[in-house]
Amino acid sequence: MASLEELYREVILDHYRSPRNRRVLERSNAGADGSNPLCGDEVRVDLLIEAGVITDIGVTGHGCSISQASGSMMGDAVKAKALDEVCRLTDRFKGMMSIEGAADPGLDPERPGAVLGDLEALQGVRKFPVRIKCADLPWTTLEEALGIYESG
Amino acid sequence: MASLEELYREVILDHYRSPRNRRVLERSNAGADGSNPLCGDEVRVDLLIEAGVITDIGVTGHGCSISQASGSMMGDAVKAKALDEVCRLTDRFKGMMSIEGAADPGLDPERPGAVLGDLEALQGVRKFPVRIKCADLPWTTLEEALGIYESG
Amino acid sequence: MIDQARIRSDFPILDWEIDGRPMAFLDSACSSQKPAQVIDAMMDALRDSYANVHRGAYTLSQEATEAYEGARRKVARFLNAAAPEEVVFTRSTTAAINLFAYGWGLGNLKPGDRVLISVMEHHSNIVPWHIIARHTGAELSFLDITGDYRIDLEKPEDYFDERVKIVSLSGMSNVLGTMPPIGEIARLAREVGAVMLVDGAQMVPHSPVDVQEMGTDFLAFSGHKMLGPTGIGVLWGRRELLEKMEPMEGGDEMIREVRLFESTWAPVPQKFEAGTPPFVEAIGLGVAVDYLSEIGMDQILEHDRKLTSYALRRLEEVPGLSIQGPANTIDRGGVVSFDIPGIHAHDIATILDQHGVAVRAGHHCAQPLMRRLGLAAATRASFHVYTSEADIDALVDALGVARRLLASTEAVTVR
Amino acid sequence: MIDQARIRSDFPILDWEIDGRPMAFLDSACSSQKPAQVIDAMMDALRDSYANVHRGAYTLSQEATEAYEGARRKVARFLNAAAPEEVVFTRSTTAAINLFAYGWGLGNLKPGDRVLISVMEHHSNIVPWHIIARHTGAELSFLDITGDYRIDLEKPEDYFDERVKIVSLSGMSNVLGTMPPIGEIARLAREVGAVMLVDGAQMVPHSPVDVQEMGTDFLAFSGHKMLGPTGIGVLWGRRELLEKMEPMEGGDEMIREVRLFESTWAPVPQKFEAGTPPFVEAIGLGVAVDYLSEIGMDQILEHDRKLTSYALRRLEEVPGLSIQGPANTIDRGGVVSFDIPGIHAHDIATILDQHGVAVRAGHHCAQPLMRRLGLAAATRASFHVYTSEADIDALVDALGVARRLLASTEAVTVR
Ligand SMILES: Cc1ncc(COP(=O)(O)O)c(C=O)c1O
Ligand SMILES: Cc1ncc(COP(=O)(O)O)c(C=O)c1O
Repeated sequence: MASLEELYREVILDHYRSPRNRRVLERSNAGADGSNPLCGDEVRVDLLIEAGVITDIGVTGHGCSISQASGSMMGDAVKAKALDEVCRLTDRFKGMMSIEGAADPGLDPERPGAVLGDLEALQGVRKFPVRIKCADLPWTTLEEALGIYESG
Repeated sequence: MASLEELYREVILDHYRSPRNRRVLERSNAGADGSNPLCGDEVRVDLLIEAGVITDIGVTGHGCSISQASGSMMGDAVKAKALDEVCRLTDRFKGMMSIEGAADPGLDPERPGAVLGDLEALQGVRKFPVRIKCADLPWTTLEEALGIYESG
Repeated sequence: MIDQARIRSDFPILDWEIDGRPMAFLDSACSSQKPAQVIDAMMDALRDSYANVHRGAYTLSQEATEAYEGARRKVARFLNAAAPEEVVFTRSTTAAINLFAYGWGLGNLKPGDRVLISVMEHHSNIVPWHIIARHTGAELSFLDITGDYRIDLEKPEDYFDERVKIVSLSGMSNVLGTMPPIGEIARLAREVGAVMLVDGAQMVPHSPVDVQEMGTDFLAFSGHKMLGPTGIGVLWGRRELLEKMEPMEGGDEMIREVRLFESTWAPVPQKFEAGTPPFVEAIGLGVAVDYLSEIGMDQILEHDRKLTSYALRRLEEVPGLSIQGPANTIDRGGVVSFDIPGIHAHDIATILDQHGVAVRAGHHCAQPLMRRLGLAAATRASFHVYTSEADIDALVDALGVARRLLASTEAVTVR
Repeated sequence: MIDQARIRSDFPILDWEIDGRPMAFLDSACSSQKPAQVIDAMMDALRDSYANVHRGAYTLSQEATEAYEGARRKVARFLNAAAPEEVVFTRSTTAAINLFAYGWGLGNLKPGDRVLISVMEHHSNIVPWHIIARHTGAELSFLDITGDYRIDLEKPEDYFDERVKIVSLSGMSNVLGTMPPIGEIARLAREVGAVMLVDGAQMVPHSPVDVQEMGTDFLAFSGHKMLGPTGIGVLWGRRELLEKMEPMEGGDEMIREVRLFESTWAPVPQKFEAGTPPFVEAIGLGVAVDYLSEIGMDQILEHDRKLTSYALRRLEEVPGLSIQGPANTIDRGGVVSFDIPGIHAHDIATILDQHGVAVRAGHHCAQPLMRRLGLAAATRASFHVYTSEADIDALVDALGVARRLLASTEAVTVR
């Protein structure tokens, strides 16, 4: 059985207690709502996209430590990134969170230049399968916001 | 386990092979149809009732040896009987066929003057619970015919 | 007093250790564990005497039929039903409520008619009515709850009038533990000519039931919450109403005669049991009912009450914790829901699980109630006859860990 | 060739002796026996790792959910479904057909629309359509059978036109053994724009199935006829059609969000699985599917064919006996129904039972077919993988006794 320390790493608790990007944007041109009906988590992602780059992001809502921390970290990770880079990052993150993703050596948090940064702390969630959806929720919502933006 | 000889007594097979009262009455003033949807047995009972007495009876239909023999014997047993006597006979028969009826000492077929006569040969059916409904079918149909007659 | 040591020995799973700690299974309201007696009876039915029911003219099938109908008689006796024919076997509570909603509602409800439920209902007693309302044009209305988590009957005339044709109410809330005054509500229903169903999913497993005294017309419950198997539930109904009710599903067993273009129905209860029934599961439920009866439902109610009282007292020790549900054990069953501000229920459940304490976290299939309470999620501990005070102690200890790990004294700051 | 000695050792009931004779269980079409593997898996699920599915955030519940969804994946693989989400667990075939009839029929059918079935259907594929026809004003029409007991497709234009919106047909008759050409009928259905369901209650337990090749849109079957438990069945459907189909029952698990006056549905397949599902039974079905796959469904089909051929040959020896069903084993499964003029099926069944031979007698839940055949009742012997030629020998011997006891050479006289 996995240990709680793997799940609740200090960096996760820090993001949970002090969430970044937790605000409603005054100016935004993309956004979406997401929810996990099983546990009641809800998240709202607002984006300002300028010249193919996410120049501002707001992540609001409520939920468990994992979904909140994941949303907070996601905001930091995608801000100022070009859309295609965000797309790669999302895939990378979801890959890390899938059960099969375990083998990806690129995810070693000790590895220099690990692309996911703080986010890699969420790897411990993989050992708690019911909680994977919590970590994924902000990302799924981000994807939806980008989908709406691109098709609209 | 019960033996087949108890079920298929000679007198039953005789009634089955040569059913009595197997005809549609030309003159009748009561009647009913009965069926056992589980096995497809169907029976039609026609009665001529005069001055409170069953003066003629016809039992037709098709079904297994037990239902056919029971109907044939029933015709013999109730013909020329007054309605209240028929009613007692029906109760007696149904009592004999119920699982609890086993203890009724009046049902000993060896006993002199056993009221049910040939019918007592059907006692063996009690050991074959799925077949009790077969034996009961003509009687239930008779009861229904009398019920319709009395209420009409 | 129940002999708990003996009872616990019938549930081998309770001896299991998770990470060196004995498991504290506190999710019985969701689904209870099963005693060896129930499991053995099902195994025998599957292995040693298996044949379909109501069909064969051969001995095995006859014996299976007798066992199935015997289970019906046991359930009828357990409920003090007027006759075994009043017991309809279904897949579950949910299936039983849907059968009633379709069988009674689809043909009888008209636009403007009302179905009265309450804000504390489980989804399984809300969503079927959404579906039937859409098919018939009838409307839903809701009994509210009071500040102390009871059904609000201050002004019954606000809820009960002749528009109300059906009242469908939980006999015990799976979140609050509240047990509404069924007799009084049944009287109000009868006065306006409504037919009443009690959702007994939580009530029947935990308290003595006498359907002839209760006042309701129908009662739904599941086997799996009362020490019985999955895949089996019951709709009890008064015979004269069952006889008027339409079947929902068509198929074999529920017919008298089938012609090309029409069919006629078998007598109750077969009319409502289309196809091969879950008869092995019914046999298991019969044994569960024997097991419960032998302990005594009044004893079980008393046991639940003592545990609830102990849990309410111990949980008070947890700083910040608030209880959703009546603060005393009057008309209240053995489910205790709570909330610790600043710690999400889902995190609590994970941390408790790591300490071998199984509880449920979330909306508990009662989203309207959660919205009414202003909560996104709650944590729930629930009991049955095998639950001990030690299980509750384990819960309180693990909550301490959760607080140390997650509760921050600083308010959540925004950077 | 299957290793029958090994297989039979998994079914302890087959060793039983009745009155000193080993039992010949020849009623598998009604419900099959279960191998020890299936029974053991269910007992483990009930005893050692029991918790409800899709609900708890704790380990036990997570494991139960994984086992339940694992069973869904097994069934999907067994059918070669495009995705596990196409597999909806129900109580039985009957429940699956009703789900399709309500879910697809209630909203889509209009007066004048037609549902095309056949005269050889089981009641469970007739009566649901009577109910839906009454609700919607749609009509039923019937494919007939030919003199050699096949579906009559001489003039398809007599049956298939644009009024036909639904075709619902048995993949194998439980009386005749006939296996209609599903591919051809599916093509005819598609040409007129109808949606098609195959009642696979008899077909799926006895022959390889590839739903992506078959051509049908939906497929219904039961666990208990395919070495699995009671209380579980499957409705397979093409994903895009399942997504368009309405749920029948409302309740928990099948929702996305519940508000006071409306609710939204979960994605497929949860949308159709209201309340606590029969998940222990689903786990049992998963193991049955493993068991069947290991033997190989083509091997089982071949085994059935050999036995059927043997049975047809041996039964010819019984004077006067006539077979209801194709005289050869082409597109024909392992059920053999017969009639001995002058001896009622019910008497045959009783006499056979006394000789340890379990067969079924009656109308076999197919009254319209029996009427079409001009029979009140028939006797049926049916097989599964554990059935041996010795069982058929026992049947033929016991039929000899029945004839000696009951067949009269004199015609029935009327006094
Ligand atoms: C009050 C109440 N009603 C209905 C149900 C539904 O029961 P089932 O899932 O067995 O159909 C539950 C169980 O969760 C319940 O607690
Ligand atoms: C062809 C056919 N369809 C449907 C059914 C009904 O199956 P169940 O009783 O498992 O719902 C049967 C079983 O008797 C059958 O043989």
